[in-house]
Amino acid sequence: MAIKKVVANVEEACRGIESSMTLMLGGFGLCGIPENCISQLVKLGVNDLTCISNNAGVDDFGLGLLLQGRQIRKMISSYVGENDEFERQMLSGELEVDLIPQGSLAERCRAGGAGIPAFFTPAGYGTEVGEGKEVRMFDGKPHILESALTADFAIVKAWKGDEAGNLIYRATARNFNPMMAMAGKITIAEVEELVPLGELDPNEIHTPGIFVQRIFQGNSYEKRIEQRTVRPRN
Amino acid sequence: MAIKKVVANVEEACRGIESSMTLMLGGFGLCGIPENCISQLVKLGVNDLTCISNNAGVDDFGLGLLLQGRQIRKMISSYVGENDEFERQMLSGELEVDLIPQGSLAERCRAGGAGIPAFFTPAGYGTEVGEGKEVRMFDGKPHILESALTADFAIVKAWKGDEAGNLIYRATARNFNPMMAMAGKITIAEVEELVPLGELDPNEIHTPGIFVQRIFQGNSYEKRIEQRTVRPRN
Amino acid sequence: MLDKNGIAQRIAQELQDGYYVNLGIGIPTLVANYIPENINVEFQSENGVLGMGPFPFEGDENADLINAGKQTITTMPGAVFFDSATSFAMIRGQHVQLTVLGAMEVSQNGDIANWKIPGKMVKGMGGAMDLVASAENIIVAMMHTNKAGESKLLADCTLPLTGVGCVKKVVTNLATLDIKDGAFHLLERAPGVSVEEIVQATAGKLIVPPHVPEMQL
Amino acid sequence: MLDKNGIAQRIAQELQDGYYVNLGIGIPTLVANYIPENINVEFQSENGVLGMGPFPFEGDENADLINAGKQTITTMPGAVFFDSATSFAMIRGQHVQLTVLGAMEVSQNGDIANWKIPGKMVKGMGGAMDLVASAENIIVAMMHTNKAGESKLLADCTLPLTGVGCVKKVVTNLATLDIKDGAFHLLERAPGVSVEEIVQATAGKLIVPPHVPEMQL
Repeated sequence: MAIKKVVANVEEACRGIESSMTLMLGGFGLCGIPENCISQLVKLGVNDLTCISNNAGVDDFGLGLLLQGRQIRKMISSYVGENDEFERQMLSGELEVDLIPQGSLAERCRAGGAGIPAFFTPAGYGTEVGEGKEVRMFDGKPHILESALTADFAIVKAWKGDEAGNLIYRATARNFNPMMAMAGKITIAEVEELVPLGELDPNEIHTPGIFVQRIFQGNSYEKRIEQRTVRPRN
Repeated sequence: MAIKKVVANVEEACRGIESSMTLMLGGFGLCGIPENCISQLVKLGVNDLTCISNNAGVDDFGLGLLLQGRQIRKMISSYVGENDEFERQMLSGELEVDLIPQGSLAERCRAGGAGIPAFFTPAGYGTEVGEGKEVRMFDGKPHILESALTADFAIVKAWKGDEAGNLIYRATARNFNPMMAMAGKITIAEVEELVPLGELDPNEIHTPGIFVQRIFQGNSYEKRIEQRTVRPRN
Repeated sequence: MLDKNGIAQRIAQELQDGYYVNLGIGIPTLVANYIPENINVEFQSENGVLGMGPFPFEGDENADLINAGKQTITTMPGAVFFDSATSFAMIRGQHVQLTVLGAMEVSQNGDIANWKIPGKMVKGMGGAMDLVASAENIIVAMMHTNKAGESKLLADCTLPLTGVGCVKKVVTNLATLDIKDGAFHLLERAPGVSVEEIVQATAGKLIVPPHVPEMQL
Repeated sequence: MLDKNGIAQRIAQELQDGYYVNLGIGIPTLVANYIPENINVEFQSENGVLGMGPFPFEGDENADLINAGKQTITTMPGAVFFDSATSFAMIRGQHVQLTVLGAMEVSQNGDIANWKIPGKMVKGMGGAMDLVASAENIIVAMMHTNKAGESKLLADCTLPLTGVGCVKKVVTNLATLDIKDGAFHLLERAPGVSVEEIVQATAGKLIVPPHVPEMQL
């Protein structure tokens, strides 16, 4: 029988998350973020967190909620600052920020999950991202050595998941979630729809359950849209 | 509109493949191998090939067919020798064989497609695979530096594909096909079922069409089973 | 002189049939409005989609379907979704044929600075460093001068770099220029712009051929 | 003395609830027949499947669904397919809790040789080098001596290595042994086997405690 990963609720899912830990959180902007777990982190009041996440949310949603409570000590991201509180904390030195090229961030998370401790990439060579990093030429082109990222907890959001922790994401809400799911010592998945074993086609799963330690059905998803761009009907 | 990759047939798909080229061929054992293209390579009579493939087929099927015609100069594989002709050519020195740990082979193909020229892995340290390779300690554990693999042509087999070259594999016939599809300068996909644009769910595609340059519907798939293991009914 | 749409329109002439294209935020996004007839190109957005279509009709927005600018979008038949590692595998592995980016500064050896102004709030490089480090074919879309009237085409960038020696072509409101052999090479004047104006607005080394045609839009 | 099935049965006692397990070809495959009641384990096959079930009924074979031994298989509810890179990401990334492998030789410092005999046909290492280099928990399943009656538990391996210092436990037809601090440590005797027989059959350094219990199967 499959190994079951279901926990009852977000409280149980987040058990063991403590101050000073390193967390990975999936999502791109506000798309595909683990809303339920972020709310629970606010409730738990853990602080001094290092958060690895492509972005940092907005003032009143996503990781912005943790920033409001000054729960984050360090952000490791590719693009931040869609919110004022972030800017204030960063400029005042309260918040440490490590900016990483987006592709290197994605690959470093994957590497962390895949047991690849380091790899060479051209991204960032000759810039401040490359400072202090080993440079090597391949095919006449300079590359820098980047190292793997892992986390005490990886927290991801999927569309559907089954009891074995197998996950399917929807559209571009996939983004960083699959790599982060691989890179957590403990990976928590919150899903919009939790289904019994055998309901997902084994051929259509994006994240195999082996990477997931806890799964629960989230609720009250707001799924806020950051830039609502539309064209008029006519 | 999507960029269309459809070619009429296997002849058109294999145009430009020449002697002395490096080819990647998907499949694990006889599962998920590009049967139509292999037949065409026999017909074309190209030789001195370097073939990157996890296995080398059996005497009368898969890459064994190319070995019969002595079309292969060098095999880069993780496990070979399910056929007598292979053994004869290898022991006589006609065939050069480069054996690579299976996980390193998969990752080196992916790296080739992903623009990662080299990465560290623990596999093969302290063995002849690690000889002459750079060793570095990470977390107290020795790793060796492995380099990316690419090919003049990558030839893969999928279950379904659409006109844009998007591919879906079936069950364990996926294996090496997705990484090799990424690593070909030109990637040829043969599929059991070629469907119009829009018929595949964008969420369920394993290989995005950007990695595929030519796609065609194959025919007369034999899909031979290497080890038929069954249990009796009742 | 071109406006932003004009710059986008000129860059769209560089599109070729079968190109996969990554468009940055700002002027580059407008390039999608000027795809030449009879060619097929596909737009890659680094957050994980190939085959982007137009914005959705009002009421059809899907929070799970956005582009790298976090705007709601739609997809075309043949579209595909993928994760961020696969997305940058496409970019780093040079499967994307053309990248169009904005810039704050470009130098005569092809360096680009477009992500950070020291002393100001830093928002991050997003995918820009991966894009410029890997793309074979990068076009910069920008104004020729900044708001203070200073040239953005320099001998050396003064701002922190995004990438080194990677930009091959620049389209501005004044001109189209190639970058090679450590200099800007003037290819075309924008409509109504004189060579003299371009020379005045270019701080880096500029090679001006005897005849400089006007852009055809 | 144990036969192959007995070795598999003893190794199955090492399975714990929630383990993902990779079983090599040969004796290790038999371990799947002895899963203790009341625990759930899942079998990973490195060709790209988690959640393998029993062999298919006659006539139900699917050429697209095989294990790493190229045998036709079935899947259980909750199974998942993936590509070879993802498969070895699971293995290299230590997401698989137990690996069971056959071996030609094991040394007292945990080296293993199981892929190549010089001068004979070399078939290749397949996934074995990745497995032994990465797994936290490797059990070797093998006969204590080779066909010539020579010990396979050695001071140093004589055959080309598959991995260095990675084996922590060995189960043979004669005994269960731990490997630590540069020696084999005798834990259990196979039914009917004396300590003296095990000492005789072990060429490497062997630590024998005062009392050596017999295996309970």
